[in-house]
Parts: sequence; C-alpha cells; structure tokens
Amino acid sequence: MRLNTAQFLISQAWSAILRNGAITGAAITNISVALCVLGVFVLTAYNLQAQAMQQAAAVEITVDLAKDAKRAEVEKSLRANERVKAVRFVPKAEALEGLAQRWGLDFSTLSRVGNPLPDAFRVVPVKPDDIEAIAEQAEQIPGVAEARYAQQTTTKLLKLARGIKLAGLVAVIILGTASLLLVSVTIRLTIYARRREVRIMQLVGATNWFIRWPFLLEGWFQGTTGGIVATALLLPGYAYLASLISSNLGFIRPVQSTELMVALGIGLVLMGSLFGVLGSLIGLQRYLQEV
Amino acid sequence: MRLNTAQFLISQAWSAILRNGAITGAAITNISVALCVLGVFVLTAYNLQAQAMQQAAAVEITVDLAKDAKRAEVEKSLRANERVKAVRFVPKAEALEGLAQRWGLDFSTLSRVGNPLPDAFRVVPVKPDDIEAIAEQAEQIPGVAEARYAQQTTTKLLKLARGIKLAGLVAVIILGTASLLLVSVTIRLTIYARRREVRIMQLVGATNWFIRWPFLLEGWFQGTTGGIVATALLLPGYAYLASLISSNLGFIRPVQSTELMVALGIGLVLMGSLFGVLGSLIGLQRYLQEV
Amino acid sequence: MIHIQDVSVAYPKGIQALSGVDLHFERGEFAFITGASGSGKSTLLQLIYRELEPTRGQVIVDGHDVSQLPRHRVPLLRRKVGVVFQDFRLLPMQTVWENVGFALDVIGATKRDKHHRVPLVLELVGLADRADAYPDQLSGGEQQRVCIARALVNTPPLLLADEPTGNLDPVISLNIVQLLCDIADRGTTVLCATHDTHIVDAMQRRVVALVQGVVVRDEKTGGSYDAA
Amino acid sequence: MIHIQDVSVAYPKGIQALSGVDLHFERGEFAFITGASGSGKSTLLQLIYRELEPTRGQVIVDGHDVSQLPRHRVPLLRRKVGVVFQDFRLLPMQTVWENVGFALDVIGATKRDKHHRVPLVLELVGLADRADAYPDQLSGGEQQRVCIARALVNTPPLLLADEPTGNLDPVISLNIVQLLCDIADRGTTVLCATHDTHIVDAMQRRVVALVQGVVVRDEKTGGSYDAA
Ligand SMILES: Nc1ncnc2c1ncn2[C@@H]1O[C@H](COP(=O)(O)OP(=O)(O)OP(=O)(O)O)[C@@H](O)[C@H]1O
Ligand SMILES: Nc1ncnc2c1ncn2[C@@H]1O[C@H](COP(=O)(O)OP(=O)(O)OP(=O)(O)O)[C@@H](O)[C@H]1O
Ligand SMILES: [Mg+2]
Ligand SMILES: [Mg+2]
Repeated sequence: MRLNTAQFLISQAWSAILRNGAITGAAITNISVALCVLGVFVLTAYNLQAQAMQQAAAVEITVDLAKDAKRAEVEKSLRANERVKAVRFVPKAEALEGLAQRWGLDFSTLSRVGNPLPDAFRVVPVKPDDIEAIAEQAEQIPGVAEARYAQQTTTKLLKLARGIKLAGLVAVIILGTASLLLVSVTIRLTIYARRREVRIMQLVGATNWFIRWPFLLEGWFQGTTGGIVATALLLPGYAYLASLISSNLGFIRPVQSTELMVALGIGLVLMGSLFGVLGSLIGLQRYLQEV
Repeated sequence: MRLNTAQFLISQAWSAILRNGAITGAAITNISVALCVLGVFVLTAYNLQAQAMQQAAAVEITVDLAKDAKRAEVEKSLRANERVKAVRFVPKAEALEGLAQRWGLDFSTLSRVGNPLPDAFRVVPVKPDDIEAIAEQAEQIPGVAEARYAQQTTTKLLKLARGIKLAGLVAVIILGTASLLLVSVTIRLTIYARRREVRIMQLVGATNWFIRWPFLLEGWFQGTTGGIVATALLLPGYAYLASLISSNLGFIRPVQSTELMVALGIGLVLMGSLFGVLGSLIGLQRYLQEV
Repeated sequence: MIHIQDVSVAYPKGIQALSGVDLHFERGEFAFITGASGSGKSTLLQLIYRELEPTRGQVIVDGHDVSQLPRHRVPLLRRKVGVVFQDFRLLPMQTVWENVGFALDVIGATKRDKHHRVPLVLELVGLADRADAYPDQLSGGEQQRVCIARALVNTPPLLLADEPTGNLDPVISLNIVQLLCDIADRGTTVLCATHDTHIVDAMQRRVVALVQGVVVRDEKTGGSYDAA
Repeated sequence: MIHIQDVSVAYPKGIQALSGVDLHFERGEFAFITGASGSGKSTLLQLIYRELEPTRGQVIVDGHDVSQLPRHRVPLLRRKVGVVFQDFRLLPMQTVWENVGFALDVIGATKRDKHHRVPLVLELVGLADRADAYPDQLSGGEQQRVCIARALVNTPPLLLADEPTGNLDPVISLNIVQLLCDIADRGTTVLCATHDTHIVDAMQRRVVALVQGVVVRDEKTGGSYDAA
C-alpha cells in the first residue's frame, strides 16, 4: 500500500468517525459497557479467590514437642524448611491459658491439677497450599510428637480458593466471549447502517481491502475508546469501593494492587481494540461477499 | 386507534422483523448477552450471600447451666423462644470428651482430675441474625450461668452477608442500568439503520405515534425474545454448574430454588420487554423530533 | 388553495434558493413549474408540504399558514397533499403494493378500501403486474411510477409532482401528465415541476418559470419557449 | 471494446429483462440505448460493469469475459468503466469534492493529481461552487451532475451513462451529452441510455433501441423516430 493511499484511508476513517458522530457514540457506549462488565467480573473473581486464600493463609500448624525434645534443634529444623514463613514457640503454660480463656474455665483450678499440654511451635506456611507437606515434614523431625492443623477448615478453604479460581477463569472466558459478541454485533450494526455505502464503493472500483481499511480503523478506534472509557470508569470506581469496604468491613481486605489495575486496564483496552477490529472484519465480510 | 389500524401496525411490525432478519438477529443477540450477564450477576450475588448466611447459621449458642439449675425448666424456657430452632442437651462429660478430642489430649487423665466443665445446652437459632438476642434472653433464664457463642466469627459472617447483600443490590442496579443502556443503544442502532424510512413515513403523513407503534412492537419483540433466550441459556447452565459444584465442592451448597429460577426468568423477560420498548422510544425520539 | 406570499428561502452558506416569490394557485388549477437545474423548483414544492419552512414570507395552504402549524398538525396537512418526490422515497422493505397502500394506511382506510384502490392506481401507472416486487427490483421508471401511484391513491385535494417523468419514456410521460391534468380538471390542485419542454408545450397549461429562485414568468397558458 | 453475444438476463419470478441480445461496440464509439421504461437499458449497462451476470451468453469487455473474471479482478474492471448511475449512488457522508475524488483515490492517484483534476471536472459540470456541499444539500440535477463528474474524473476508457440527463434542464442536458460525444471522439467508448428524444435527434449518433429486452433497431446514425 502506498503511503499516499494509507494517508487517505486514515483520513477517510477519521472523517467517518466524526460524521457518524451519533452512531460512533452509540457503538462506543455499548463497547464500554460490555468491557466494564467484563472488568467487574474479573475483579470480583480475583477478590473472591484472594479472600479464600487469605483465610487459608491464617491457618497455622501446631507442632507439639515430645517430652525429651531439644527445643533449639527442632526450631532450627523447622526454620530450615523454605516453605515455612514464621515459627513461634508456645510454652505449655501459655497454651493452657489460651485454652482456659477460650473455654471460659477457671485457669487457676486447671493449672493446679497439672498442665497436660505439651510445649509447641506455631508454624505459618508461606503458601497455604503447602500446609500438609510442612506438617508431614515436621513430624519427621526428631523430638516432634505431633504436627496438627485445622485440617478440615484448611482443605475446605483451599478447595474453595481453587474452585473460585477455576469458576472465575471459566466466567471470564464466557464473559470475554460475550463481550466479543456484544462488540462485534454492535459494530456489525453500525456497518449495517452503512451497507449502501459499501456497495457504492465496490461499484466505483474499490477493492475489498480498500473498503475494509477505514472500517477496520473505525472499529479499532471505537473498540479502543470503549476500552479506555471502561478502564476510566472501572478503576477509580473500584478503588473507591475497595476503600469503602476496607473501612466498613475491616476483616475483608479487597485486592488493591497497582499491577492488577494496570494489567486490567491494558487488558481491557487491548480487548477493545482486538474485538473492534475483529467485529469490523466479521461485520463487513457479509457485504463484501457480493462483488 | 381503530382495530383496523392496530391490526395494520402489528402486521407492519411483524413484517419488519422478518424482513430485517439480519438486524433483528443482531439486536436479539446483543440483548440476550446483556440480560444473561445481568442474570449471572444476580445469581452470583445471591449465592455469595446465601453462602455467608449458611456459614453464620452453623453457629450455635452454648448455654452453660449453673450448678443448681433445673435442667427441665431451663430447657422449657429455651424452647419457648420462637426464635430458637433446636435445643440439645450436652452433659459435662460429653463436653469434656469433645474438648479432649479437639485438643488431642488424653481424656482419662483429664477426667481423673475432675471435670471442670458445666452441663450445657446447645441452641440453634432460626435466623443467624437473632443470635445475639437469643443469647441475651437465655442469660435471663434462672439457672443459666452464661450463654456463649463464637461472637467474633458470627458478627463477621453476618456483616459479610449484609455487605454482600448490599453490594449485590448495588451491582444489580448498576448492571441493570448497563443492560438498559446496551439494549437501548442496540435498538437505537437498528433504528439508525432505518432513519430514512422514518423520514419517508413522516413525509407521507404518518403521525409520530403511527410510526412509533411498529418500532415499539419490534423493540418489545426483540427485548422479549432476548429475555427468553437469556433465560433459556442461563437457567439450565446454572443448574448444571450448581450440580457440578455440589458434587465437587461438597461443602458449598449453591442455591437451587425453583422459585428463584422462576423469578429470575420472569424478571429477565420483563426487563427485556421493558428495555426493548424504552430503547425504541428513546431511539426514535431523535428522528421524530424533526417534523 | 395555495398562497405563497413574498417567500424567500435561504440555505446555510448564503445559498438563496428562493427570493420574494409571490404565487397563488386556485383549487383545481394545474401548473407547471419550470426552471434550470438548481433554480428552486423542489424548494418551492417542499415549502407547501412543510419539509421546509420559509426564511421570510408566508405559505398558506387551504387557509392555514403552514409555518404556524403546530407540530402535531403537520401529518394532517401532508395527508391532504400527494407528493411525487424527485428521488422517489419508497420504503425499501415494502413491496410496491405495500408502498402504495401505506398512504391509505396512514389515513386509516379500511382493508376493503385498500384492496379496491391500490390495484386501481397500479393499473393506472401500468404496474399491476409488479405489485409484489420490492423497489430495488424495479427499473428507475417503474420506481417513479410507484411514487406517482402512492401520491394518487388517496385522491388528495393537492398534488405536487417533482419531476414526475424524469425517468420515463415520452409515451408514458405524456400519459402520466395527461392523467395529472385530468385529475386537476376533477378539482385537484396540481403543481408539476418539470424540465420536459415537449410536455409543457403539449399541454398548454399555466407555466411558472423560475430563474435562480425568482419567478420570471407566470402565464395562464403557454409553452416552454423561455423556460430554460 | 464491448462484445455482447447472445445475452439473456432473467430475474426471478420469470422476468425476462434481456433476450438474445447481440451487440458490438468499437473503441471510441458513441451509442444511445433507447427504449421504454422497463425495456432493459439499465440491465444491459449493469452487465458491462458486472453488477449483474448474464443468465446466458457472454459479455466481453476489453478482451475479457466479464463473467469469467475472478472476484478480485472485478474492481480492476470497474476502474476502467466510468458509470453514471440512474439513481446517482453518491456517498452521503462525503462532500461533492470527496465523492468525485473517491474515484481517483480508488486508483491510488496522488494528492496533486486529485487537486488538479477534481476542480476541472466540477467546473465542467458547473458545480465548482458547490464542492463542499453534501449530496443531500443539492438539488436533484446537481446530484446527477456530481455523479457525471465522478464518472469522468479518472478518464476511463469506457463510460456508461444511465439516463444522465433525467433530472437536468434541456440546456444543461445538451451540454452534457455534447460533452460525452466529445469524450467519445477522443477515444473513449460511451454508451448512453436515455429517453430524451430531443437529444437523440440532435446528435445523430448510433442508436440501439430495446423493446422488452429485445434489440429492435440498431442504426449507425439516427433519430428517435421509433425509439419508444
Ligand atoms: N439542504 C440544502 N442545503 C443547502 N443548499 C440546498 C439545500 N437544498 C437545496 N439547496 C440548494 O438550493 C438551490 C435550489 O435547489 P432546488 O432543489 O430547489 O432546485 P431544483 O429547481 O429542484 O433543481 P433540480 O431541477 O436540479 O432538481 C440549489 O442551488 C441547491 O443546491
Ligand atoms: N433486481 C430485479 N429483480 C427483478 N426484476 C428486475 C430487477 N431489476 C430490474 N428488473 C426488471 O427488469 C426489467 C428491465 O429493467 P431495467 O432496469 O433494465 O429497465 P430500464 O430499461 O432501465 O427502465 P427505466 O427506463 O425505467 O430505467 C424491468 O421490468 C424491471 O422491473
Ligand atoms: Mg429538484
Ligand atoms: Mg433504467
């Protein structure tokens, strides 16, 4: 394609965008809405999963020591495991006090009859997924009587987190397809409104690509603008909502990662562009079929 | 409007739907997708909230009896409260055994030193929301030493459930608006494609309402069909997903209420119709503005 | 029937389509509007069915000032005016039959009435056998005749024909214009914008000639001698 | 240049638009195609720029069988054929200037070339002062002239004009047809479908007359005496 032609095609697309103001606006509205919805879904799925992971991460392993254990050595072995984030020693007196408090019992009576609890370490894993492996490894350490953790709760939470991740992925794929549909159907409608023009261009001797280019550029513009608008609506809206949740529901910590936001923004804009171009291609094909 | 005219307008709308097959199909696709997404959101919000409520509902109140309490009378008083669903007596031996098991202690040693735990009732509330009130009332009953429940967990879960309900409502309202936008913009695009026809009708002497009726009927048809398609996709899809989750993540019980499904289906179809009609009205207005 | 009083029409960018036009047409009168391309013929007709409002002056149709007409009364005016548009303006998704029928639907005619009158006018313009065709399946002249049929079908008291024979061969053209004249003689006011000097000469009816938006000639009967 | 050999065109529903048409046009020839409304003139022209394929027979343009042309070569054919469409077919969102320029854009003309040639043809059809107007801001005849300008601007070796003067007054009409004749004399093949007997009589060029899709007359020079 000569530079001259390229210039012409771009100016052609640009003037079509301006002159079809109403229709361009309508298409951009639709695309923004579609992408915004997609973004909301991504954020929801992401947060749900993060929430489940957070809960699971709060679970600790209690490593009970045998009567004759060497505390320092056990601690060293525990810390040597790179999957372990933190290790804290809990003397049996502290454990009993905690027990008494939790069950509302009289601590003094209980301690008078002798403390049946062992000394223990509380171990926090780096990744909740590793909890089982860490517990197993801990039991191999000489001087460790038993490694316990809230097995049921943890496996539940982990399963849940994985389920949400999978469901989120499926939902995002489905919604991505839905967005593609929305964007391409919308662009197809704008092309439908101009099908006569396409025919005229053909009759004057324009090749299919000569006709396509301005429409592609237009679709690209509409899609990209839609993506930008969606991002511009979504990110500040999410930031506001997240801070609202943080301050009112203190125990829920919404994901507030800049990387995620940037990735989401870029993702939406790219999807908008891609879908816009694809939508134009698909939409035009029908009218370019007839020579 | 004379019957004759009404008949004409309906047949007019119907033939427009058939003859604009491609465009009608495109519009219905867009509307279905928009409503489907809305439905997915409603179901997600509903399930999240139900999940949180379920978790909260699993919390029991432990009503400790005083040493001199009359068990039968306390039980009668507890059962008299209509906010109470179930009451179960837990003798102190059973409580101690549970404690020993949970903490991995040797039960026989522990029981030898004397059981420091009181007899108790486990009380299940009808609605998790009432848990605080029930505990307070229980403490008023003569013979009750203390009424305890996992206060932190419960209030967290309740707050969460309420938060989800609110967020869900807000999300559904926002998404409803987004759907309205999508539907009305889509229908506006279909009308844009036929703006010349509107003008011709005006010039031949058709009143605005005479022009509007077929477009309204068309919009209604597209919206309703979109709603039906969305329902037809959503409900079986959800039923399948729910059974999949039930069988793989046993501890999550997705809402599987026929009433909810029926309400959702009707809601989507009604929203489709309403938005279709509104979209036509709004979309036409611009072209009817000029006489 | 039609009183055009000191009417001027200016389009944006300083295009003066009509300047100080004063014209009066009686009920049942037939008149040709002639003039070069761009002289303002279509603009003049558009004023009468209110596709356009004058920049200055008054257009009075059947006793009503057209520019004063409230918006909701405009359709009523248009139902009294049959228009043959220069660019046809047929509904593309409707058949010939439906396009013609539409003018009757608009006035709420009964089905019986429609089935009586539509075939009649289609016969009149020689398209009885193409009733089921869509506009894009017709030749240019056939489309023009559908437009003529639509303008005639509800026998309006006023008929505006903008270049009604531009796409028709001489024989059909003469028949159509003869038909318009006959209609005028039965009491309908007919204005016919045309370039066809043959026809103007043949009819010897009133001729209004425009040059650049100004009426330069208005004769009760006449030929086309200086129409261009 | 153009060889139409035993061509028939049948539309659905048994409409026979052309039957066994045999016509040959030399390079630089000028010919009128006449015939009543619906006799097949537009159909004949559509065959040549391949808007339509014949049901039977061959259409050979510049040595190529038009129906055998692979799809991607069709635009190349159309660039060699300037067409004045009966219904104009102007791009509604483009100005007069851009509409005419589009025919040059399509062949990849340089900007300089465009700025040289577009004003020239607009001058030729008398629309130099309306270059910035959009089609719906033009009178019927002005639109038709834009269409003529677009067909002329890239000086194609073949020019098809379908009723190019239907909306023009006699003076402009004669000028336009005279222009087409001059172009033919400079080597362009020109086919002009028309109803205008005046013009056919005035030019005394080759006349092909159609009646219901059949060529009933083909004379090297002639008037319109039995064209209808
Ligand atoms: N919407 C518009 N905007 C600007 N100028 C216009 C518009 N419509 C018409 N004109 C101009 O007004 C003048 C008169 O136009 P009009 O359509 O009345 O001419 P006409 O006599 O019908 O010509 P023709 O015989 O070619 O149809 C022309 O110069 C035309 O370009
Ligand atoms: N797409 C189509 N489908 C069916 N019939 C058609 C189609 N196009 C044209 N025809 C018919 O074919 C015949 C010839 O049409 P054509 O357009 O060639 O006539 P024409 O000589 O150009 O007439 P005019 O002078 O009125 O423009 C007409 O009877 C017309 O109704
Ligand atoms: Mg005009
Ligand atoms: Mg024709």
